[in-house]
Amino acid sequence: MNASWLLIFILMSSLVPGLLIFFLREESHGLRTALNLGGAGLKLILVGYLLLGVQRGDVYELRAVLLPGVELVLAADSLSLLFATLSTLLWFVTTIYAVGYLEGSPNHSRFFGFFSLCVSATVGIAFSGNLITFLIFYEILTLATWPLVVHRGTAQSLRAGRLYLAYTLAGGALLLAAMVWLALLAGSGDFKPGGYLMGLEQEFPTQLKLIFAMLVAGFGVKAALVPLHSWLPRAMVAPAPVSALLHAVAVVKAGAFGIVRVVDDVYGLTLVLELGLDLPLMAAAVITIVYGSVRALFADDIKRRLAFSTVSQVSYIVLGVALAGPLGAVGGLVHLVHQGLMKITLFFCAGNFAETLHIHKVSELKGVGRRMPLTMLAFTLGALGMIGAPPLAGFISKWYLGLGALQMEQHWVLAALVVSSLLNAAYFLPPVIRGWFGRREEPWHDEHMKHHRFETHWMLLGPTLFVAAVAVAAGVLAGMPYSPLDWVSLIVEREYAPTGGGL
Amino acid sequence: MFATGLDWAAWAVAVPLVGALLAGLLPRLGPVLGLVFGLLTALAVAGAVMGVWHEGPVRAGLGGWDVPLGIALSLDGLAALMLAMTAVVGLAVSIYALGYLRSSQTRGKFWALWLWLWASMNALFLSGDVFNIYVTLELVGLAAVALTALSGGAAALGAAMRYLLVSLLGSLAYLMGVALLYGGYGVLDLAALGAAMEPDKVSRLAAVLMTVGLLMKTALFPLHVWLPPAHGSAPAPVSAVLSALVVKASFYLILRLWLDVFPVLTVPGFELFMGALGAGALLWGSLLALRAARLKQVVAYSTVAQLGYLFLVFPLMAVTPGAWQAVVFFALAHACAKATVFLAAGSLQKAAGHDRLAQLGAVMRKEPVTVFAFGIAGASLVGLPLTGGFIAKWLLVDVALQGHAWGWASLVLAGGLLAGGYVFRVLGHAFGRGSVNPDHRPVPAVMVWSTLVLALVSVALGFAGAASLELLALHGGRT
Amino acid sequence: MTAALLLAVPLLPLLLAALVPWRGMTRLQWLTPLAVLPGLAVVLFLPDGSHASYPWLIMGMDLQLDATGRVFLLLTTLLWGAAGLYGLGYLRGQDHTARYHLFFLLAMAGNLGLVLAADAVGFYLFFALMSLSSYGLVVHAGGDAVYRAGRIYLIMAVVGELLLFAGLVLHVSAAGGYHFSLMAATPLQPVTAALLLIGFGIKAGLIPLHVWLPLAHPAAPTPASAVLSGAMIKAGLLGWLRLLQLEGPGWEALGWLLVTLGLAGAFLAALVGVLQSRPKTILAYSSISQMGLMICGVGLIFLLPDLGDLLLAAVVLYALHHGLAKGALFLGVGIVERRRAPWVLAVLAVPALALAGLPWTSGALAKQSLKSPLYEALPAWVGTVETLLTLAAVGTTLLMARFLWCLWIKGAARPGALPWQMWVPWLVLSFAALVLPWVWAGEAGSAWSLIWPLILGVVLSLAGLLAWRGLRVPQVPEGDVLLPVEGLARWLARTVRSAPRLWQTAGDGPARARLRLAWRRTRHGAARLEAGLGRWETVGIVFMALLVGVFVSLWV
Amino acid sequence: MIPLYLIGGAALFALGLHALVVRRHLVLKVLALNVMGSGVFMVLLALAARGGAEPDAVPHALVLTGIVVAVSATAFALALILRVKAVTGRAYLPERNGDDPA
Repeated sequence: MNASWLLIFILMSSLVPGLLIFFLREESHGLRTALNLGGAGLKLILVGYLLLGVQRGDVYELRAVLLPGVELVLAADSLSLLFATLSTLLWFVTTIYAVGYLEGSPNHSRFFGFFSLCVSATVGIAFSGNLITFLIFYEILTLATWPLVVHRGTAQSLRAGRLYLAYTLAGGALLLAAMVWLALLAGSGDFKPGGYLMGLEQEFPTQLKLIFAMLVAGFGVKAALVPLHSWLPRAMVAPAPVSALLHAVAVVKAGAFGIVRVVDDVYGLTLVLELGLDLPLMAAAVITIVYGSVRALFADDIKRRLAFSTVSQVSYIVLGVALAGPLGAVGGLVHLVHQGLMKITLFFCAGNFAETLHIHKVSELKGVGRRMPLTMLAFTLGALGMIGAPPLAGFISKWYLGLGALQMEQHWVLAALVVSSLLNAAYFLPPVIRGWFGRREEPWHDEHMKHHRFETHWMLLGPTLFVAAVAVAAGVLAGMPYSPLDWVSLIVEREYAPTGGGL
Repeated sequence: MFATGLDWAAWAVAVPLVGALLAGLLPRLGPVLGLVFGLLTALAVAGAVMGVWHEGPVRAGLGGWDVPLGIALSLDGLAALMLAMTAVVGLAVSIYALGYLRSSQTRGKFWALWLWLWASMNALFLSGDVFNIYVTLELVGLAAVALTALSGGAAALGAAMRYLLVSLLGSLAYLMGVALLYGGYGVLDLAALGAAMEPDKVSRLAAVLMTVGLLMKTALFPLHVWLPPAHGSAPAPVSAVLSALVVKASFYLILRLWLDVFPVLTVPGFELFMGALGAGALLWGSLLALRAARLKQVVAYSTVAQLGYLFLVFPLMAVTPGAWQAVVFFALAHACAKATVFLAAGSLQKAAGHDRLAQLGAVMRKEPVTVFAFGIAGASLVGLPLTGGFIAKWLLVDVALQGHAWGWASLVLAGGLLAGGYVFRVLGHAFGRGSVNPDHRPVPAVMVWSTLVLALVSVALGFAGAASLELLALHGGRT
Repeated sequence: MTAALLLAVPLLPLLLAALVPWRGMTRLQWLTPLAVLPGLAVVLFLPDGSHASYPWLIMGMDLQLDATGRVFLLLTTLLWGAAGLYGLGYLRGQDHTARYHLFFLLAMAGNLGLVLAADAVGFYLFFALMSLSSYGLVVHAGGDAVYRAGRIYLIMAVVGELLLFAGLVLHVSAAGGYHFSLMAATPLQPVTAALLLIGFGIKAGLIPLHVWLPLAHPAAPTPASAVLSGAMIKAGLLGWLRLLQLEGPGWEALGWLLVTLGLAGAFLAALVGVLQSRPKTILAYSSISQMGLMICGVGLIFLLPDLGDLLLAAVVLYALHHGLAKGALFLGVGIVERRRAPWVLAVLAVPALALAGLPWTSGALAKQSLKSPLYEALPAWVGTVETLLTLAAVGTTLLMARFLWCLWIKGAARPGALPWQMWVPWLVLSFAALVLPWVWAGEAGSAWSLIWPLILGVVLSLAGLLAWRGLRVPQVPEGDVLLPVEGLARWLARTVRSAPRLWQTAGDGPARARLRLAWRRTRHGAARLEAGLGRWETVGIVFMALLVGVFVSLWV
Repeated sequence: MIPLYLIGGAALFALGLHALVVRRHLVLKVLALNVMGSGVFMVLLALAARGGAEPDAVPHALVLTGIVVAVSATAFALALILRVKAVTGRAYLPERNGDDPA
């Protein structure tokens, strides 16, 4: 049997449990958890195996013809694995978290079924070998996420779901149009470093620019580029594990990853520079970064603040790619992983606060550090990482972004980074400070988890601490082999093989 | 192979016809007969499709009698695909109906009428001359009206009556066109007519009468008003068949006529006019689907909207001659998806005892598989990937952009978004915290699973694009 | 071995920091002062140029010991060790000691680490660790005023960090690597230099960036003030010494700027400090003033590159002297609070006089080594600078007199036991000022230039003391120029907040209501139209209209 | 002669259409449809006669088939009208289009 079937197995390892879970009865908790964790564990192993293979330089590729000239291509390159590993690892953790989080609430089977579908779609996105395949999984992701957004079923969450759909479906339609157009101009090429559009720029410069804009706008909806972002803060009505995995990792990253693919593997950096597309993309990213931060500053609701922070932080990825130089690319791509780790930590913490003490607002965090020190510690590490305090993961990203900006002689981007970090500090430090140093006189009235041995349910606390530790390790041990930075350097080396460069 | 594709095609007409007679005579055996003859018909259709696949388009007189007085059958890729579509949807609907009509008074009549309708549609797809088409059209119309009236309530009868009048009016207009054509050219055969066609006044008049008559039966906006009540008040399997297949039959004829007979008459104004009607249908149907308060109304108006896509074939063919294949594939995808949606709606209605959206939430939560099937089919209607709808939308956008028809491409995409609006509006109720419905009647498993299987066919269509296009390329009309 | 020892310097406090917060680990707090031991060992036993690489850490880190580093490390270990021990006694019986020790150890790790860091990332990392964890020390006591001080401290620290980040990235990008050796080989761009100047200047109390100092030092617990003022603000100075290139064309302007700002700081801070009444605030202003002298020294290095080595050594020595003396003074504040005895004041007078430059103290040594190279310098202006440096001692003397006075009249605020953990480190630091000249081979200069400002200062102090009661002393608020800036910031924040339109989410409020209304109208309109279309007569008319329409369209 | 038949057929078609639209009783509507059908047949017959001496047999066959179809359709329509009358009490189209709660 061909080793490429591994890709199918990886997809199936979450899809099959997901579909089975749909048909489980509500009461069969044990079986459902076993299916979930079994699938997640299996996927982790398979992805790990694939990781080694890709590093060796093995080629994994599967194709099927959908229409004449339209192929479904699954392929694994180092960039795919960056995203796939991240989502697989976090899926595993989030599943444990979600089991703890949803204890005692209804509609488990539905929730976990769609949850697994989402992960399948995300991994599908990671392993998409061309734009069309990407679009297919991208839209499936939209479809599979919506039920999770509206899971609570309140009027507010239904409204959020509507908004989410309105944005993402419109984005998908735009992408479809762009991809058809591109396929008409250039055929449907596979993703490959340096892109496959070379030579077309003489003939269709305007069209290529327009298509680029459409693609970026289409992916920008999920990546929450301003002004296409406003679904994201609203979607925070979803349960915490959903916000955590989907809005910190899967959905927004899918958008950012799409932009990465378009810039790196469809257009190619040379063409992007030649057509002058880097500057507008950079500008969009910078505007988003600053705008998101400013909005986060004025949000009192913790999850809302985190959501706006996501808006801002995801654009670092876009920014890094838009810089179109090796160092910037390292910064952007490594932030794909780092931001995911840090943001999921923060969302887990927000979930813990809400679940344990019914804290939803920053202003209510006073003194929470005494009651839930470990969660607060994780929150602090996540927040400091987001600000870019060394040696946490966010610093590594910002460092490379800064160097990347200078490498491409975009000094203003460095200024934007500084301003945005300042804003990050302005909205992330107050909750941290309030949590540790604020004084709460009255006892916590509605404690849910009093009977637990730890400060909260172990299934909530364990994943939180684990992701926090991974986020810290990603920064502190960035120099080790197989660290995100190391892997990203490998990707960038392959991408920039001819031009070289690096520190 | 013991028989040619055409033999199989003839069996595809004869088998359900015999089944209809037997079911009419032995109403108590209806379900068994329906299932057996349904399966046999599907088998015959499979033979016919394989025949076309291997042998290419064929035509022959039935029983050795050729045109003009005999009945000629003509089988090409397009017809085969329509037969296949009817067979797949028909089979699923038949199985579904086993459960749906289990306790119904009308099940005896249903099977006879349904097999009759199936036979008529197959005959219609296979007809090679304009007058035979008239006869089969009338047969389809009458059977469809009878099925609409089946539930016997005031609403159903009113809707059926309206449908009957519309149908007869359309047929007569069509027949007048046939008369004029015969007067002009002295032949009735589609291919012969197409070969002889001159852009003169009589031909144009005939084209107008035939087209508008068929438009009426296709329920194109603004002649759609008979459709929502008819589809909304009929039993679910009937709605599914009407919405998925019967309107497609008349559209198939319009397409046939303009592909094989009237192409010389096409002018930009006409293409634009038809495209405008399609756009109107798309927008108007979507708007009303977005506001409808009852589930089956939503689905019926969705049909009105999606039929609009079909008529984009005219402006699209003007820019890209191969556009009709995209539209036919769309019709195929829509048939599967819409039938699924109607079947799912029927299950929900059965479970809840009503189909008022606002009070349906609790029941939807108790029928996850049905809602899941609804979701998949809905995704196909919206044009989300890995469904037939996605491929169809891709093809439509592709042909539009090939011809630089930006407007039509945007319309196609906008239509998908509007579909998203009403599909997810329905699905949203499954997640809402709506009132708990105390009397939830469990739905027979056969209904649930047949719906799901048909939904999966929509998914399968997502991978059948290439094969379908290949089949359509075997087009024998103008040889 | 070297690698392990060097890494242990920041790592031991970090490890201890990871342990102390846990319930049941309270006893480990006793180890806090011992966390400096690896640092002390490095100072004592490792030769200059000891070096180790840790490629797996962050993006690869290097630690190194050089001559400058050794002096700074000595100062840092002594001061942190002393303050750590002092803190054990000072905080006995108080709440939140675990939290205090956590932040104390974190800041200690940062301060020790940055001295050894041999690359920009490592330096930045430890610098940030020190700055951010000191926040925990500043706000330890709690209360509105303290939180305000903490807020200002944090804002300044974060802004400083970010400017440093930008500066470092700029220079690293130009140099192609972040090791100091590589960076030193690449010419510094003016923008980069400016960023580094401001970034470190905030920490070093360069005016007008000094505003956090007079707020943070009084707010923090006494041992924390001691390390803040004695050791941490020196980190800014060290940053300059490490990164600003001390030679090269075009740096005169920078030199002049530093000399001017340094001297201005020395005098203005003394002036404002004399008008203060809280002892720790006075000490904070004294620190600004003293840092002004050191900053002036750095500026002189730029202006007189030939004397660079001598001046550099002088600045480093000055830093050591000031750190120890200021540490002793701060610790003394805590002693006086518990024992308002004349002997305490007498002991305190030693570091105070040392700061003022009393001969045979470390102050004399430091001032002499700073000024003596200037005698040989050719340019005429050097004389003026030298005179000004000498004059600054008058200000220092005044400040010290004011400090002792205020301490005396306001002492005994918190009577209590005086454990040995408090007075031992205090005495050690106090007498370090006397010991230092004996271990440090410096050259003796003219004692007169040290003594006359001292005498002038004492005379002025006495005059002031006599005149004090009759005068209404103008009050300068702590943080002086900060207040207008703070007001401006508040106004800005209010303005931004009160512009709700700007922050309204699209779809909220009136726009949303309008949209809903329009949608309802559309729905009603559609329903009416659909009902009209559904009338049978309409169907007939539409049918005929379509016949006509299609017919016409076929002719178009 | 032939144009007269042609025109007559067209007129019948038009008259039937008119009646179909304006007459409200269902039986009248069905009658109107029959009149329209007759119009079509008349046109067909007229065309059959146009060929010359020998009338064309095909239109006759068409008309015969058409009449069969028309008869069965009419029968079906009348049956349906009876059901409508039985259920609603009136042989008219319901004023409201279906059961759409407007």
